[in-house]
Amino acid sequence: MKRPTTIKGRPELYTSYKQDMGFLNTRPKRAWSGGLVVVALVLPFMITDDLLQLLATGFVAAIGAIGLNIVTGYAGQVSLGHAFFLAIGAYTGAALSGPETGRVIGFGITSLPIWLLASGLVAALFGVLVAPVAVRLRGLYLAIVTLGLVFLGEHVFREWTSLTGGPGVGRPAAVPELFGVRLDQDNGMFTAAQQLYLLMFVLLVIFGVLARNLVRSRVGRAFAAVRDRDLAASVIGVDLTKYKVLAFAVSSFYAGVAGALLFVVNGFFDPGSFNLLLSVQYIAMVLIGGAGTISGAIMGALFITLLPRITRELPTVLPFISGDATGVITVFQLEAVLYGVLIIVFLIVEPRGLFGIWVRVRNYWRTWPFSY
Amino acid sequence: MDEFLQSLIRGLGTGSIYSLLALGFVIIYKSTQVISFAQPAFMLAGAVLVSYLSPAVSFVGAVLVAAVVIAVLALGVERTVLRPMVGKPVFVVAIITIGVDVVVRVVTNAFIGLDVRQVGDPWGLNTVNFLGAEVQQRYLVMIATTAVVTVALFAFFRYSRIGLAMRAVAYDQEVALAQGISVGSVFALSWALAGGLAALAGVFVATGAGVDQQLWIVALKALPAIILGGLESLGGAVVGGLAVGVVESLFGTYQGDFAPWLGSNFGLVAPYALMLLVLLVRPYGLFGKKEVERL
Amino acid sequence: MSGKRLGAILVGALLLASCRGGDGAAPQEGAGGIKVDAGVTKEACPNAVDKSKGCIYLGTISDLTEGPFKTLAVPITDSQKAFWKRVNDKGGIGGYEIDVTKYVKDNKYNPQIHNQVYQEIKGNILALTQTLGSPTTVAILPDLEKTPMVSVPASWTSLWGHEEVVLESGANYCVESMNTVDYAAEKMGVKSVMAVHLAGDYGDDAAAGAKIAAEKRGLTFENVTTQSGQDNQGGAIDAVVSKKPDLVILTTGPTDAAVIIGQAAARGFKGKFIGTSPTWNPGLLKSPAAPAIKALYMQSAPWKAWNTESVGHTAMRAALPGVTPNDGYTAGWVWAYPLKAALEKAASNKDLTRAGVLAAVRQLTSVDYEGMLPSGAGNFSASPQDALFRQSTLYKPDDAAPTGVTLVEDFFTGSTAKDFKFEKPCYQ
Amino acid sequence: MSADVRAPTEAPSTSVLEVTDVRLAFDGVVAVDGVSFSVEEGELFAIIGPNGAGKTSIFNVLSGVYRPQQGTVRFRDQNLIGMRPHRIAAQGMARTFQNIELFSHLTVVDNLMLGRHNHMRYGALSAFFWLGKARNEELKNRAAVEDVIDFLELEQWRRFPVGLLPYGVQKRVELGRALAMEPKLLLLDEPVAGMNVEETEDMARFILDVREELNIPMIMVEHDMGLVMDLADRVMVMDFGRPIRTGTPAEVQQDPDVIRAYLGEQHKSVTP
Repeated sequence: MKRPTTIKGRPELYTSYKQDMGFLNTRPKRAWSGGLVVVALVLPFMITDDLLQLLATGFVAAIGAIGLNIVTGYAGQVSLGHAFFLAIGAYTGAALSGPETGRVIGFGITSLPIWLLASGLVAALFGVLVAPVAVRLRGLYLAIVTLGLVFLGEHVFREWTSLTGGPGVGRPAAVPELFGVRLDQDNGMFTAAQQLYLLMFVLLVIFGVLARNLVRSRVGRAFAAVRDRDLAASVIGVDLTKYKVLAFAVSSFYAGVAGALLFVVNGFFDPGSFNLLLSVQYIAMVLIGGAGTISGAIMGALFITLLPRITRELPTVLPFISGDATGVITVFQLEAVLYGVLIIVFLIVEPRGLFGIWVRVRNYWRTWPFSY
Repeated sequence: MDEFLQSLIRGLGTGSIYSLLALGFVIIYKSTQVISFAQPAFMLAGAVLVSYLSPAVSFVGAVLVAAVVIAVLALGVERTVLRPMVGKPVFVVAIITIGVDVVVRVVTNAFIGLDVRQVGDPWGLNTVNFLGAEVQQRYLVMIATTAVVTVALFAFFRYSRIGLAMRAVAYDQEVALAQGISVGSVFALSWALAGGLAALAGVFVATGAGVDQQLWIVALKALPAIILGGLESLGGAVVGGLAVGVVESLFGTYQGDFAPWLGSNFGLVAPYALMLLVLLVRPYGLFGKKEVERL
Repeated sequence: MSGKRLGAILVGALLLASCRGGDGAAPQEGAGGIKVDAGVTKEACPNAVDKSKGCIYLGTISDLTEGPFKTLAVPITDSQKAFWKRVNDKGGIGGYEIDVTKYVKDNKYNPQIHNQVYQEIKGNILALTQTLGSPTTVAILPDLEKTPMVSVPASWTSLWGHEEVVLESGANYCVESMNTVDYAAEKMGVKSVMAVHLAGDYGDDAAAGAKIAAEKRGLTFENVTTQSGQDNQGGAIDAVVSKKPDLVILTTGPTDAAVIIGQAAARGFKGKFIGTSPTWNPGLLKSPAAPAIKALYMQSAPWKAWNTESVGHTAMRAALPGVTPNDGYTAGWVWAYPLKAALEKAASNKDLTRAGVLAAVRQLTSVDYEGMLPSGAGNFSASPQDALFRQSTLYKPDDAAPTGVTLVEDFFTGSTAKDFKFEKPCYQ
Repeated sequence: MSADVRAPTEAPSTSVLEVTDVRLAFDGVVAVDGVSFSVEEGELFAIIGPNGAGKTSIFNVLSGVYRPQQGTVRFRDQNLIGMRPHRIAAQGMARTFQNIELFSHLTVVDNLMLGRHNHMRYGALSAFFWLGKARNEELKNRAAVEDVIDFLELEQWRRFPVGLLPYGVQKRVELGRALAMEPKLLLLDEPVAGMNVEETEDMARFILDVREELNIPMIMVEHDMGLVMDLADRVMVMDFGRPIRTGTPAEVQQDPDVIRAYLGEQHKSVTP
């Protein structure tokens, strides 16, 4: 199409693609992101280790949720199989970095970049293997078939005790060693929790930026096209099979990475961890955060990770609840009920999720000196 | 041969439990396009309720009362929690049903107490000679009950006014609405029916040893069943449930001898393997219909 | 943002590091010249008997709502509350009273949650009076060792024999199964044994013990893994019925056990079942499987049931008026004794710091269980091999008994367990 | 109005598209039968006929959504039968839809950028890192998209999710998405259906611009007879899945079979 490129007086449109298509294309976005990064970097010196560990776990969950969001939120393929891919990553990472002489399989490769990448790749490989079945299915069929993966995976992990340690016994998680420094051990300057928090934060930023790049690229647009109207997408030249498989591969890669890191904070995991509930939690993260946005996935992951802690704190301000373990409604049952109630209420009030709330807040401030 | 027949009937017995559960899932799915993850909680609640009622009003009375009470409970949940979500993305609604499941199950657990509770059924573990094989009476009762329930449901959907309305809604919500059918009532009724079916299934599970708080896990077996049968097909749900039960049972009996390399208890995941195989050939399940895409 | 400004903020943050609340407290001088650090306060406990005394906080992490062991966890937790109240009523320990109510957390039997709630409370407690489950406890074990935080398990796995910070009581599953097989071989003439068990430390440990004993005696042995869930027992039942062992060692949950026993009997199985204590629940006596259970089932146990006449049992029943009898209470009560002994020892050493409590544990050559375990039990100073407690008991179902079982065989040690070299956890 | 109507009997070598004897049936119900036609370079070929005549089915055959039981489709000397839709699109066939098939959650710019999907040459790996290739390709193609935006006067809607736009604008965006593909043949399925008079006139202007400035051959399915008779070089009339007459608008308008099939017995002539 060859038409003169400078008709009419709209100079900014033609000089600003680069800026318009930039990563953080507005001033408020840059200001917010910068502010959040500073807060995140200051936090480990402000709050206690138990909260840091929780946040570190939340950051890892966010990496996993971003992955699920790519296949589910962007490409529209609802997967309940995320726990399976998390497990693949967790066992790849743990086996590669575990001691060679231990009770369970280990290769002694403790360098974090190596086992982390390997975990992602192995999980992605499984994603690609599964995809040919998955691309033929839609909606709930796909959801339940991927759920089948979780059950079959659980069976394999239960049986393969030399890898997993067996149910109820388990094995140590991956060993986080970076340039010869064990990050899961206190050293003179930082506690283990501080180090792991910072590690997970940096990794989240890296994987978040990469994912953001992907979804604003032609690949990301193709995912969205497949999600919104797959037949129309194919008619304009998007190879449905290729992009569905790609979405599964990328999603599984993220799941593998997250899985390898997920239990590093805990240091220990067993095959029972990778069940339907875990998959459902990740779906909840994506939906509560807001499907189809990277920041939504992060918010959702933090929300779901912190929710149990919040529900543990809430009853302490309600004086009529006793701390007894018995009784018709104990404080512990109240916590469990609150978890369910908060999810219900939240989704009824704001079905577009935390990202929806954020958009509303942002729109409210639109007239603020920062013009959006 | 006895061994095979026994295994088969056990499979059909537990399979009929899965069928009842699967019917509930499919009824809700057909009218609302949502998979209700609250079904496990209703199932547990039904069994617990029967354990409280049966000493007072006899087992059969307790089952009937419990099925109605759980149906009303499910209907209430639909009216209060799910109603505001009509028209919202189905997966968001599905997550809400998980919230419902947590709440109902935790409250129900509080009523189980420390001891395993009994539902007080008259069959116990008594056996009867059936075609030359000793089979437990309760399995035959389960199979018969499921058959009766299935026939009743089919008659209901075919001949009753409200049943026809439900089918209309399942076929096309907007057209049904235009025909003056109250789609809201259909949603509520489908939840009620599914709740009642879940309660019945819960009681059957508990006939062997009693009610403990892990009972709800059985409900997950309905998931491969509905996929095998096809999400939109009531008949498929019944067949899928029976297939899952039989596959599980036969694998339990024979896999150890014929394919030990599959690992112990492979029978419990065999339905999922079967489901994957079926979907490779038929992506819409055995009885599901392929949608024709229109541009 | 300029690099300079970022740098300034980072420096500020580093300075703030010193303001961050610490997780451990520096040792200090407490009441009566006793050295204390974390989890011990000069202020009285929230529900103190004597407001002038200080308070020792103990944590509880248990399976209180949704997990598979809730029906044991709740009585264990309540029983320990009563146990420590009795200690307080009798004057506390070293000028302190003990609180076990403020830091109670639910782990939902999930290792990750277990770790999270442990991290939440660990700064405020001196020790754990209960950490339920072994995969859950293993998830915090490195931290327990590092802190050091002495803890009382609510499980009987043989792993604990090797962990210094863990104060186990009674025979572990491995030893219990050895004794069971020895008993069955000698008293019942059993020739073949099958272990039907859940996967994991609980079932695997018992199966390992049964196997060791069976091999030593030249009995045939079969190992069958099953999964919890009433509809999931088909494979196990098929195995029992087709292999027809003389004895089945069960390590499952109560309803699983009832399904297996009931259905195997219905299909003509005539052999015996002996289950470890978590296979039992008094509610089973009302189940359809009750006739089969009464005919075929016995229960092995690490100690004696609720209605036993001993000083400890009597005190327990008195401290828990009006409850439904359940041996979860018995277990919680027995498990608390070694921690009480350790605290008393530490107090008399004038060192109630965490390290001081661990040091006191190592000085315990025996614990006074007030007759609930035989004298000599509770040796934490010797090597695992020497300290291992090797006696267990056997019960049978009985409608008349408060918890549904009566004693068949008092504390005994079979020949296998007696000679057993305990070098590592049996299931590994 | 353009008058340079090409003769229908030009040499086949210049044909962009040749459809020969296509038959399509669903479970025995015949949708299209015996359809043959060709489209020449720069030509605007229209297909008309009553509802259910099989017009859209022909489009679906051309773009690979349906596979006909019989017949051939040659597009720039390539056989299209059996080729999957995205491959056909890559050959240079673009289309719009009767019921708008835009990606409603995406903005106008993103919808148009999707039209450029096959013109961007970079993969997932460069996308992750957004360096060099990915970035350059995006910028270059964004410029091409802006050309389309200018061409179709979509400037003010650029950032809106298309689901929020007025109907007429959505139709225009869909045309834009097809144009962004730089097609060798453009299929327009009822481009002015449901539009008001002004919107119809705008669209007609754009279609003419496409032909005259971009010189892209087009096939148009349309019910608006005025538009068809004004714009089309040749018209094929269909009824019950069969073509009944192909020719210039003037020829077709006079054909008694067409008048009977299309407008019923009473009408003597087709008037715009």
